[in-house]
Amino acid sequence: MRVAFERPAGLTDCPTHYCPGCTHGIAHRLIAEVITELGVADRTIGVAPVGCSVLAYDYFDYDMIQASHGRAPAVATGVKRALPDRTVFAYQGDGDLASIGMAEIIHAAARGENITVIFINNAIYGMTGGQMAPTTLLGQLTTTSPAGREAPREGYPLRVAELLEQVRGVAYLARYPLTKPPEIGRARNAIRKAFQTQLAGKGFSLVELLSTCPTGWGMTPREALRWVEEVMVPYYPPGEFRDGPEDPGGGPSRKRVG
Amino acid sequence: MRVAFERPAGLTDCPTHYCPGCTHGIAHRLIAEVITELGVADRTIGVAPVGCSVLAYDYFDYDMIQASHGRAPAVATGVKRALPDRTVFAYQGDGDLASIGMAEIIHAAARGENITVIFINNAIYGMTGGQMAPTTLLGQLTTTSPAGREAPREGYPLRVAELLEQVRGVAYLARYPLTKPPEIGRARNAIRKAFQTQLAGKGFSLVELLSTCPTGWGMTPREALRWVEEVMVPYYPPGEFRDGPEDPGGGPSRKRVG
Amino acid sequence: MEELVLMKGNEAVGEAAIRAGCRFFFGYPITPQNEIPEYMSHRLPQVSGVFVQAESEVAAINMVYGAAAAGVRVMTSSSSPGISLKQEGISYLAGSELPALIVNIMRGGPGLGTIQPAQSDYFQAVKGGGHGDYRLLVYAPSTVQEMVDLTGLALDRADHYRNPALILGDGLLGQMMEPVNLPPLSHPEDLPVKPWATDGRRGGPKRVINSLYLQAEACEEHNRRLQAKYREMEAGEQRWEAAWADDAEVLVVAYGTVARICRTALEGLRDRRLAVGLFRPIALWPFPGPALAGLLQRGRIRAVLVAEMSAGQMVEDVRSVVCGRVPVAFYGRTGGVVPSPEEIGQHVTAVYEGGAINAGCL
Amino acid sequence: MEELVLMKGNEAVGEAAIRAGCRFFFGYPITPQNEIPEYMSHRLPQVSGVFVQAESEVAAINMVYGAAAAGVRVMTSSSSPGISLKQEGISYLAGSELPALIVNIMRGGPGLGTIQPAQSDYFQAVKGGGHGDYRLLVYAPSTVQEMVDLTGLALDRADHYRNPALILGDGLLGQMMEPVNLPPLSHPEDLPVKPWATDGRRGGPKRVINSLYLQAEACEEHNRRLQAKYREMEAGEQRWEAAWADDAEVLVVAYGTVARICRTALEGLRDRRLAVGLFRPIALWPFPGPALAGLLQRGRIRAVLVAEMSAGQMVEDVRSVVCGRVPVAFYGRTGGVVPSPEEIGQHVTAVYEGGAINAGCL
Amino acid sequence: MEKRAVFDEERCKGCELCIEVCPEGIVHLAGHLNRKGFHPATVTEQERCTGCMFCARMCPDLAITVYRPDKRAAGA
Amino acid sequence: MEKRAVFDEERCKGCELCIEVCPEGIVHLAGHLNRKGFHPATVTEQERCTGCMFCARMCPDLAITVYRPDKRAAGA
Amino acid sequence: MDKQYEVIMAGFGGQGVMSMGQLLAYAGMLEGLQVTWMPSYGPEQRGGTANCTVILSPRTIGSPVVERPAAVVAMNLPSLDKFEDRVREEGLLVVNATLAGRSVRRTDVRALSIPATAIAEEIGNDRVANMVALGALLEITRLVRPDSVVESLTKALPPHRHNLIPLNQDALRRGMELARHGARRPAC
Amino acid sequence: MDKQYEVIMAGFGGQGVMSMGQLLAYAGMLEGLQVTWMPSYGPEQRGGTANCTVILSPRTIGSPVVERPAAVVAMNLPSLDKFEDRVREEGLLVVNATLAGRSVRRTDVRALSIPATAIAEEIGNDRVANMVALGALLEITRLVRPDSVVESLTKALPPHRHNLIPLNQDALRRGMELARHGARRPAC
Ligand SMILES: Cc1ncc(C[n+]2csc(CCOP(=O)(O)OP(=O)(O)O)c2C)c(N)n1
Ligand SMILES: Cc1ncc(C[n+]2csc(CCOP(=O)(O)OP(=O)(O)O)c2C)c(N)n1
Ligand code: SF4
Ligand code: SF4
Ligand code: SF4
Ligand code: SF4
Ligand code: SF4
Ligand code: SF4
Ligand SMILES: [Mg+2]
Ligand SMILES: [Mg+2]
Repeated sequence: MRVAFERPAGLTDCPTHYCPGCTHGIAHRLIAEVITELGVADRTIGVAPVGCSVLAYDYFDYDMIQASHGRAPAVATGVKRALPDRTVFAYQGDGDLASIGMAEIIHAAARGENITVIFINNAIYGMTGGQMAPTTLLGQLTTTSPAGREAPREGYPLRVAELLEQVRGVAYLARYPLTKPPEIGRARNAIRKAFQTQLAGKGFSLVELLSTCPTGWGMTPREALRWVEEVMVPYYPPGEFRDGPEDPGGGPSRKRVG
Repeated sequence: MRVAFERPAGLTDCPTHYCPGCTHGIAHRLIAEVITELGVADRTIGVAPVGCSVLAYDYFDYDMIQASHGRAPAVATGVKRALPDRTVFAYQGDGDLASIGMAEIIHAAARGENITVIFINNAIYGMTGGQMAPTTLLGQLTTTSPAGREAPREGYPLRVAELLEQVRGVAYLARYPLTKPPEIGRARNAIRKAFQTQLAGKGFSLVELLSTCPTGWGMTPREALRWVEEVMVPYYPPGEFRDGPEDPGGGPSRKRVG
Repeated sequence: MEELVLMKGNEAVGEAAIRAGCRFFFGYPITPQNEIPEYMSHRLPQVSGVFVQAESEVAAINMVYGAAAAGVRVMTSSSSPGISLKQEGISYLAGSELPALIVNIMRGGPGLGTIQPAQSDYFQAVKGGGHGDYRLLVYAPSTVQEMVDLTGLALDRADHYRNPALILGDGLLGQMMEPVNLPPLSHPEDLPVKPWATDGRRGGPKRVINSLYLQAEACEEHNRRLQAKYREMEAGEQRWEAAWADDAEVLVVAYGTVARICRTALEGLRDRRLAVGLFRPIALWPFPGPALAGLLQRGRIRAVLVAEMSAGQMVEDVRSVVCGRVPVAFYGRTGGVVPSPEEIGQHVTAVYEGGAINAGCL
Repeated sequence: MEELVLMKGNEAVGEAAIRAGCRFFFGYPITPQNEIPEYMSHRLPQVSGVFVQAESEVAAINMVYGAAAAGVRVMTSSSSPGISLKQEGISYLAGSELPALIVNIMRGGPGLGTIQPAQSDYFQAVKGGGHGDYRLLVYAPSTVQEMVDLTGLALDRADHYRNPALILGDGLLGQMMEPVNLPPLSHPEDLPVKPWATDGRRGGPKRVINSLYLQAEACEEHNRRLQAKYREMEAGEQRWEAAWADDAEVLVVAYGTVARICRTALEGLRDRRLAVGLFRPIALWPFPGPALAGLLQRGRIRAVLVAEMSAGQMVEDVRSVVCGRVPVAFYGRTGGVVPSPEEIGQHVTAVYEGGAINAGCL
Repeated sequence: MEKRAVFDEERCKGCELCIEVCPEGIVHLAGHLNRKGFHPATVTEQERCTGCMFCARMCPDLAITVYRPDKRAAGA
Repeated sequence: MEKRAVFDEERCKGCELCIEVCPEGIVHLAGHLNRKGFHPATVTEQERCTGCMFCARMCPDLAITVYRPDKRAAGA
Repeated sequence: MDKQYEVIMAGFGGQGVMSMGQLLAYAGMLEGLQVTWMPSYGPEQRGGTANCTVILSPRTIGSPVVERPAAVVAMNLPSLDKFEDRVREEGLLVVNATLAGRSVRRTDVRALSIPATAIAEEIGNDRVANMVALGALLEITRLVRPDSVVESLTKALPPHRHNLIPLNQDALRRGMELARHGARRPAC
Repeated sequence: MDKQYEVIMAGFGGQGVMSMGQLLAYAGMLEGLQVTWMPSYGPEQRGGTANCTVILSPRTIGSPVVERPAAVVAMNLPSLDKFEDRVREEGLLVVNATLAGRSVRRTDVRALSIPATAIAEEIGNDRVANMVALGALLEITRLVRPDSVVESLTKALPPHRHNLIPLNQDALRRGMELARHGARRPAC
């Protein structure tokens, strides 16, 4: 018998503090697998956000930096500018990236900063106890939208990939849900392409992963998977939004690739 | 003889501190004319940014609030939530709105905050002495892109209207240059529509005005007008991007209206 | 009489603000104060109030700025890192003389630190973490009831002086439950009008809310007015509490959570007939220096011990009041560790028994 | 010997940082320090350095955080409101023990204030405008030459202690020109290596830059280490200068721009045979209290006058050192007004002639 | 001939935007300086002014007032 | 029969995601609690396991190792 | 009650130790006592252990933090491991035998080991194990009347959950009975 | 030079008062003096008045701020209005007569009124009016040698602008001549 699947190099042995069924763990594994595959573990620097994945610095077996809430793209920029030949990635949640860190992500993208961002969209603030995120869907109950998110009161959910699609400087952009092995495979491919984009020096890359938060959503982990499929996926359509830097002369790209 | 054109009500008599030929002054006039026309001067509250137009609070004859750099949309949100029946507008430059204030403008838009934003895009930081703005064009010389903006070093210019077009919650969105009386007329119409959108309670409205900064650009005012036409307009296409709130069920709007 | 209710400190702050006529809350989640925004998000709509979860602490404080300028009672809350982000906005509020309530439920720092309780933002609160010469009214509750009482007071004094006020609590006070007596609900319509508010000219002359004074002389004049106001606050707003201070030989100075832990410790020592007393500043700014100096002037006190959940912040203000008259010792825990009454007791005893304390002066 | 060049203080800071091996600048424009980023934007590319105009001060300080974590010498600069926005990031730098240089070219506050020079961010700089118990190394140059010298020193000491350092200048120093002697260009390759830096494992064990310590005990342990480091700084990094202090009966204490204005004023008074002297803290933190106390202990000084371009901030630290021994008077201008030597002279004379000063103690 | 486009010399900053847009080409800068140190704009041949208001719509400093014949007066 | 999908009981948090995706439906939660207080997942009929790795790819906690017959060994 | 009494309650997250403490505090308040309830809060959202400290007192309560409580209720093994040593001498240690998996080691405290989870499952829902334990605690300490706990429960639960009250009452009673009749010092 | 000398130079933005001051400071530095140059900076980007203070001294300079300077160069009327009273008694007031529009009122200072702008236009470019004024100042005060100013100019200007040096030299010389021969106390 040979080992067909085991815990990848690139992750420490430390058990995670994530809730049962939280797909943050899947995202971690995919990143580690890709980095191992690309053979860059020894020159990778990861940036952990503030959010449930704050302890990512304990889980990844790379040099790691813990960034302040929302500022991982700025921190990653500092690292990458100092060490342009290293592989730098930031791992961010939707509160981190799309709320407090909106300016930082858009500007890192506009600078075409040659970094990779893995964006965990779980439609909620997990770590702080299930408050509304910018990506919380209409009607969704959270601890700060206790009557369900309603546009006139709490505004509309933001689509990060669609927004970033408008930003020149973005060289790779995709969104996939972490719901089933085939989707997870696509997510893994996207993550690989994102890192390859960086290794080729092409500019900013980001992969948005639709992820569960059973605790914040008040669901079992299995219910949570179905909620991603049935409620999140229709509003946050998966696919590749950009592959390769935009034609430098052109206007904003309009085509959806995948 | 009757007066065919005179200084509108809504502006104080105070001479502005703007440089000769700076089109900030035109934008001020258009706002004042529209507010007079709509008869809401007595219930209007304006929010001035940090930028060359910081002293707008002296020039407009409305209740005025001076906001911290980039936060005018947040300040306007506070005012509007406290006084939903008043007319609230924010006046912002491109450094203010698109650089430090990027998170605030996107989130005010996403909340569908029922306010009107007048956005002066002059592709530079005027007030602080001509530094690079997020909207500075490739090749443009500024005091912090002394070799001309180059994408690999300073990133790409951001298109704010195109970005906001992706945000549900935006009910009116247009861009016009302040280069000639006919364009100025179109800008004026857009400003009126934006305020009407607010008065009708439809949500967030923003008009982007392409404006000159002869001082920052190192040009005469007349050269500056031509530069807007020849260099800015091609990259920042004028038109109406949205008129009326998006179909609440739909995806991001793709059609360009004007 | 009102019914007693059992509430978390965080929730009590929210309810107290509403009872005091505050109908506007702008905030951003952060532990250990999440119960405040969560409570407000369901409670404010019930009283036709407005809750907005801002995109960040920076946005939140600027929404507060807008609402305050519009003339309404308004508040925000956060915890240490989030309060740091608000510093520019707080300086603007002070500079523009806008009343507002800011609540800091402190956690251990620096940086991301920990979510456990601390008192290490004292300097930031009382010396001005933002830029420029300004002061906040800073209140330090030590029970959930006091969180209620001081929240009402802070909103009131903020309006009175047109100045931001800050409640400086900590994670323990925010999370713990105690019975509280809530004041009746006040209605915003019944509050005094604010003729300076930018709520639309309505036929009158325009008003401006602003902190910019381009000419240095004008800016200095504005600063003089602010300083005069701060002197007025110093004269009228000092608050403190003392226990067993009359015959105390060793005086313990502490605020907030630590003060109540000290109280338990001192109770034990008094039972053992040690002449120890407690001085608890309730307003941290204006600091009740004169009251403390008054106790010292009676001449019985031979040493002071300051206890904080910090590496030593309020102790600087205490030293400056004590002014070399007697030695001032310090006992602090940091990083979220809450001292127990026993350990405080031991330190007080050591000081009482003449344990080595630095002389007061360099 | 190096050639003398005539430079603005702002440019001198930039050039000095480059000479000291700093090749990374992340900043955001704000008056009166725009010459720093402008200078860096053209100068850094010449030495293969990196200049990034960040989208905000918040982003800038976090880029600094990243570059510092990566192990390079790095700096940012701003002025008062922008420095307020950096407070969270500064607390993180301190918490994660990252060396970096922050330059604050102060302007008048609070709020948007004015673009004219001031010294009203002293509290923020030395007491910690951010959250948590942390300290910055704070240097206050008073000439353009000193801006050069202290910039090099600050970068060096920052690396030595793994702690952020701050240059506290003001708009006048930033804008004025004086001849300076520049040190030779150092090369980053020649600087000591930083084994703790997160620059890629390269076969070794992974390293982590972090300020989070979830367990209170771990967080306290971390704070203890930080405090031990701060004690070490206090022992080794105090810097000051005194003039005519030996026989002074009235000692003027001032820093930065105001100190040089005081020097001119005192020159005039010395000509008139008044026994007045000057004490100028060069490091504001650690504050050179022992040196000041030493002067006081000689017994000739009968009063101290602190002069600042603020409503009174450093004076608190001076009072705490003087500790009631002699009266401490204060003279301040605010909002961008720079005092003239004549007015300082008048105030010193008044104190000298026994004009009413408050007693030292409450 | 009555004046149609009236320029307020002291408000003018000599930016020439009115000159740029006047379809009649009748606006010029005066030789003298105003109190602010600018050469103010002025109309040289008022009779050629059509009252089209282009200059006024373009002037960032609201230095220009434009008059048109009163219809009633004209009809009288 | 050799084990194919091996579950590490102490890493498991009983989330059931492996159960959700196992095409053979052979994964179940055990009746007992592990040290963390969860009912750990386990394979009831190892012989039905195809080694498809779905469970492992889905497990957020990397509690599962999957083995497949070694081709060389199989060929021998 | 003539002097202050402190209880630390600990268990897995989800075992209801926090609400058990709140009910006790609420009941104390209803009986006119001074009370404090203090949670310890940690980074984990789920799993891990949770604990709270409840103080009841006839006088103003100073410190809500207690080094050596008069009683500890340990609902699982990690809690027993963590808090066993903290109980004051002569104090009380209530242990959920179903999940503790070992017996009490200290001999200078009064130990009460009850199969709270098993009983709760027996009466229909393992979520009321907390009430079983609380019943046992009250039976021995008489801190507050069971009625007051039920009244607190009525106030704490939203009306549509009032159907759960009888189950909780039952659990409380079972706990009291166990304490009255059960092995106060288990043999092992 | 045996004691400190202070000059305030003021005019419209664009009249080159800042660079005039910098040249003077630079020249002083080249001659081994201590120097400071201090601008006053305001909110306006263009227009408005600008001024700077230059101090030259054989010793360390304390305050760069001067209440009562030894000399003032006023390039326009607002500057004359603003600074006339500030010149020290017995000090020097150099006025650009072309734009001042009035004569000096003080009688306790040495006043020198020269048509700097007119002269500058005459020699080809009104932008060198500052050099005319500087020439006049130097002729009277002998603060630094004109050569040092020219050397400073060479260092300050980028090489592709060195063609402007003769014009500036010319202006400087004209200013010196005016000061030497011109009406030092104008009649009106
Ligand atoms: C400046 C600051 N503001 C707020 C917080 C509190 N906080 C911690 S995590 C978090 C949100 C996390 O949500 P998200 O980014 O969606 O990550 P998730 O936990 O859902 O993975 C917040 C608001 C903080 N630590 N710092
Ligand atoms: C927090 C903060 N950062 C920076 C500044 C300095 N500042 C003032 S205006 C400005 C930029 C203005 O540019 P823009 O918004 O484009 O307006 P413009 O002057 O071009 O009209 C900056 C960076 C400030 N006042 N406050
Ligand atoms: S709270 Fe949500 S996001 Fe956080 S670990 Fe738990 S399930 Fe995952
Ligand atoms: S600097 Fe530019 S934007 Fe500012 S007033 Fe002058 S021309 Fe206008
Ligand atoms: S009104 Fe028309 S024609 Fe007359 S001056 Fe103005 S632009 Fe020229
Ligand atoms: S547009 Fe206005 S300011 Fe400009 S030159 Fe004409 S009148 Fe003067
Ligand atoms: S390897 Fe496939 S068949 Fe085997 S247990 Fe896992 S999912 Fe089921
Ligand atoms: S997916 Fe992993 S953690 Fe979840 S039940 Fe299966 S083995 Fe356990
Ligand atoms: Mg999230
Ligand atoms: Mg601009």
